[in-house]
Amino acid sequence: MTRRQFVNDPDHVVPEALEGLVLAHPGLLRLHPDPAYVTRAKPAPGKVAVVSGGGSGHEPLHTGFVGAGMLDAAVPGAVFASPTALQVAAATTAVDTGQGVLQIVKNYTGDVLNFRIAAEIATDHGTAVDQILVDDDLASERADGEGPGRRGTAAVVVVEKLCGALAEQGADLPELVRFGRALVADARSMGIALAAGAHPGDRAPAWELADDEVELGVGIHGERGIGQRAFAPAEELTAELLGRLVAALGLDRGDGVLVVVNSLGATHGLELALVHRAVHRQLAGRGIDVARSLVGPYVTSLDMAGLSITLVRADDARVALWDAPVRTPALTW
Amino acid sequence: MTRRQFVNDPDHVVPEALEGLVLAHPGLLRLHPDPAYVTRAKPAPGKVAVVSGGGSGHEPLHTGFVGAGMLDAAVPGAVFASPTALQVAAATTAVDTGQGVLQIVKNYTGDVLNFRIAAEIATDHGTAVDQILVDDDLASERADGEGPGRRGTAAVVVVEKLCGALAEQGADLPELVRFGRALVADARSMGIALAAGAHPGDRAPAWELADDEVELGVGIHGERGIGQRAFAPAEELTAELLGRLVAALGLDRGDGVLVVVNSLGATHGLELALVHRAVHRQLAGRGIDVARSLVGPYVTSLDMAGLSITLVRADDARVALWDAPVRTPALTW
Amino acid sequence: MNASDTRDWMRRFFAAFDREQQALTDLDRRSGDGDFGANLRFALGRARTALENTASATPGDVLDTVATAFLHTGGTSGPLFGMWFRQLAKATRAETIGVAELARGFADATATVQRLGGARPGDKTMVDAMVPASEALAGASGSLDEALDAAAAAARSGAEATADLLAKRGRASYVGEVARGVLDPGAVTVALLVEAARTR
Amino acid sequence: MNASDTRDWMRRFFAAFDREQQALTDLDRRSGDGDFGANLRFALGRARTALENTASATPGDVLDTVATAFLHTGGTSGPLFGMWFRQLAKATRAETIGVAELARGFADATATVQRLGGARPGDKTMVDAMVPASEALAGASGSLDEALDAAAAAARSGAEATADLLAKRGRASYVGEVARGVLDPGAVTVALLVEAARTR
Ligand SMILES: Nc1ncnc2c1ncn2[C@@H]1O[C@H](COP(=O)(O)OP(=O)(O)O)[C@@H](O)[C@H]1O
Ligand SMILES: Nc1ncnc2c1ncn2[C@@H]1O[C@H](COP(=O)(O)OP(=O)(O)O)[C@@H](O)[C@H]1O
Ligand SMILES: [Mg+2]
Ligand SMILES: [Mg+2]
Ligand SMILES: [Mg+2]
Ligand SMILES: [Mg+2]
Repeated sequence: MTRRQFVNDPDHVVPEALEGLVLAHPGLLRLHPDPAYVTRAKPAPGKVAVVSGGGSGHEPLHTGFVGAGMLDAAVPGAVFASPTALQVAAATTAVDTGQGVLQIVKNYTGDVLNFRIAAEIATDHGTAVDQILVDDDLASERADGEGPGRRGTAAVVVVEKLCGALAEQGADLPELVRFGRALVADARSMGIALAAGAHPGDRAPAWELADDEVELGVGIHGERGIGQRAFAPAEELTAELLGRLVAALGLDRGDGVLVVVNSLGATHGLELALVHRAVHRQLAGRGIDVARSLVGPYVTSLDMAGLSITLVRADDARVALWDAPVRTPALTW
Repeated sequence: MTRRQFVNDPDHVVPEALEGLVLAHPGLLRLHPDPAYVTRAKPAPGKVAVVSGGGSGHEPLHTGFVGAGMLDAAVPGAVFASPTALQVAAATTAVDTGQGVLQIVKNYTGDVLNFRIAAEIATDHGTAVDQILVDDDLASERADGEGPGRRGTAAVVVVEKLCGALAEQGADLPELVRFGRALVADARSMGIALAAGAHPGDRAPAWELADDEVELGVGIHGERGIGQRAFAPAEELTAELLGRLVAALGLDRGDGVLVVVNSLGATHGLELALVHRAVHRQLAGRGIDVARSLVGPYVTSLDMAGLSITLVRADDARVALWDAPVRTPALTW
Repeated sequence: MNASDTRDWMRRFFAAFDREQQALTDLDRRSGDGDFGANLRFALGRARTALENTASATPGDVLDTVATAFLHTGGTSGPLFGMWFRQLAKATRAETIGVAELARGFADATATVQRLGGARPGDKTMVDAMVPASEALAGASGSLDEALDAAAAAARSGAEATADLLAKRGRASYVGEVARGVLDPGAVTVALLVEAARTR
Repeated sequence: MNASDTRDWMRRFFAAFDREQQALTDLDRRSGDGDFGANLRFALGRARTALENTASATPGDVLDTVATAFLHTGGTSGPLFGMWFRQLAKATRAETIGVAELARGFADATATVQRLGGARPGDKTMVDAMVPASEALAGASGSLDEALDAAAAAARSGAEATADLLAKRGRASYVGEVARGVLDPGAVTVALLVEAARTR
């Protein structure tokens, strides 16, 4: 079956969507059109600013997380492509109020390169910048440590939430970096797809699956995963992902975790909730406590049918930061 | 291409998802398993209670809107099927704190029947009950007034939000009913689909569309719409829906509206935002002001690719109620 | 008729439904969506279990237990039969009841179904069996047995007559002429129910 | 070399790229994702417009305008060329510059690209043309013209040599042996750039 989307010119999807997003949240967001980035409508002085960004197509990431308690700016690239160095540099210098800027970067070559360059440019302009590299995707980890390493996926939401809260509380840049890097080291994700997504304007999904297969370890840019496995009930697919995540983090009886059950795009809330139940019960069966969880579309891959599960080791400080108030288009409490 | 979902037993989707939802929001929601309904974790005394419900498969509706400032209880039926009269009656009597209960009912035969019966049973138990029937879907309106009339679709979110806020402010049952009925009279929606959804466990969508067609006026239960039209750029499809809505409400230069651009399931945030921009600009072109808007998946139809647009006449009182604080799984500000 | 007689009535009704379930499903398949048998089976299964676990002092207690089981059931027949039984129960809360109580109960119950469902006689629904049964009881002057015989015969002929009707309510109304000649499963079920009330 | 000479250099570079754009795209198609030509065209188009609308007092001003255009560009080549030009601009902020400034500028710029991209000579990237060009300028003893001739020849032979290399960095590294025999488009572009600096 042909895939279609609500699109005008495929080349204008991102700027049109940015305009539409900010029109929906005039009290929260401000759009800077060229170079394009989004900031809070009401800048927060006297704190380290937190900036993230990356390719579009993952909405609500990152623009949906701009607001009090989370990001100060988000920098969207084209669909699945890094924002440019100057976009990131412009956002970085714009939100600096003298306390410096924390950049949260997902581990992809283009993002890493452009954020590094942006940091150098912003530093030249007198802004103190440091970075946290988010690399949580188990699927792209190689035993020999070669290659580009684990990709950055849904754990970035937890990093943005917790670092955002810590920044709001007045932490300085070195403390934020220390906290954020330890957090990333304790975070792992893995995704599974039932059907690939399609680029805006494309009539066909990026790839096809046999009727009895699912794609394991998919990324969020339409790449295929690390292999196929048999389609199976949700309990079994959940167990497949959870087993790997628990092993990778070395979780044990008595440990607590933060959980994200994330829709990759087209997977329905009923399915997500049902998988969340399975995660809860399976972790309980291993004596692992779910301290908090997020269930919904947070880091999507266009209209891919699939989901990812993220586990992050929890401790009291992290739970307190999770619970701290947040007020953004896509996350508010 | 075969459609698949994350499901265990298709018959257990709803109870499993309810459990998973409440596990994700233990501070907000409480699950009553048999008869099944969801209430606030912290009941609100001294106000009229607001209850809604209907078939499942429309998540986050209605369970995602239980919480301070919106619903006191939500009653989920099986997928696309009304909850039973006793489920509704149990929820209704459970949340009554002596001020009475307002039931918000979408206009479908089964829902209307079961909520009416529930209201009679609850009345027998000494609870004062009254109802608002939401019938916003232009597509099912017949010129001769025959048939079951306009169906209830995405305007129900606006009705639940505004009536919830008014109840929170201490309005009594007659005032709520008056307010809600006037609101419904000022609300119209229409949907458009690019691909049908599939029931949990089903391998095929409910119906197929030709590659160059879209389905106009779709409902939220997998029914086909009122006809097909040519696939076209988002601006044009938006204009098709908006033209009808503006005419139906008799909107004119200087009028203000509340807008919902609602994903019917699989439509991506980028697309919704881009359509929201089109709505904003086209209404501005007609001199109509968008007072507030909601853009996201609020009333879905499983994993249908499509969206609906809702317009509701705005006035100062309605905007103030829209802006009033709300704290639910799916809507918080 | 006391509580125990009423239980026997319900047991005969359950047995009759078990025999006819497939036929009823087929009727709903031809005129509706085919779930009538499943809806009834769910309701009656629940009623059976509930009756086994509940003591009841009056016919009304028995009928109210059955009502609750129906009100826990989906479809259109679940809530409408539920309210029919519930209304009948209200009129039969004496230890022993006779024709008068039954007649008033049937009248109230049928009126409730008509009020809630909006169907009139001739619309090809359960009402087409309920109304003649109710009228037969109201007009009965002899013994309970004679009254029930008359009611059963009236319900059955009301149900049979639905074959020739064009549906105006419910799902069967969507298919129009196609369901002409098909009995309405709801009306047939009412006939089974009233027939089951007879003890001879 | 003053600001006006530098503008001329850039104009010749734009013209050379326009001639070779299709060939460069083809090279990226065989070893990468085929967007190299489009990325460069975007950057150079922006640079051209910016130069028309900006006054510049020094060669560094001109080069910085070009740097900004590249830093507005996606892909891997955009930011890396951008930082190359940006670093070169920092060393060329005198009204007139000679071999010494250019040599230091090329050395710093090439070091920046290596630091940011992590590529070493032999990895089949733009670095394979940048390093020999930079070394030729550093070792030059004669006139600016002679130095630029030497640098251009060095860049070109560095670019030609990428054909035999196996890519270790960038997208071409994903395809491995398949890209053996294919010139690296980034390195070829560096050759065009340095060749364009010559005025004779
Ligand atoms: N408006 C109505 N009033 C009375 N009875 C009705 C009405 N609509 C339908 N019915 C009865 O309900 C029966 C169908 O029940 P069921 O299959 O459970 O409902 P559904 O049509 O919702 O699937 C019909 O045979 C008819 O007797
Ligand atoms: N790590 C690197 N260091 C230096 N140059 C690189 C590196 N990776 C790629 N390149 C250069 O970039 C060129 C490809 O540029 P482009 O097509 O814009 O990027 P992409 O590969 O992201 O599509 C290659 O021809 C190569 O010269
Ligand atoms: Mg039926
Ligand atoms: Mg049915
Ligand atoms: Mg390329
Ligand atoms: Mg590329």
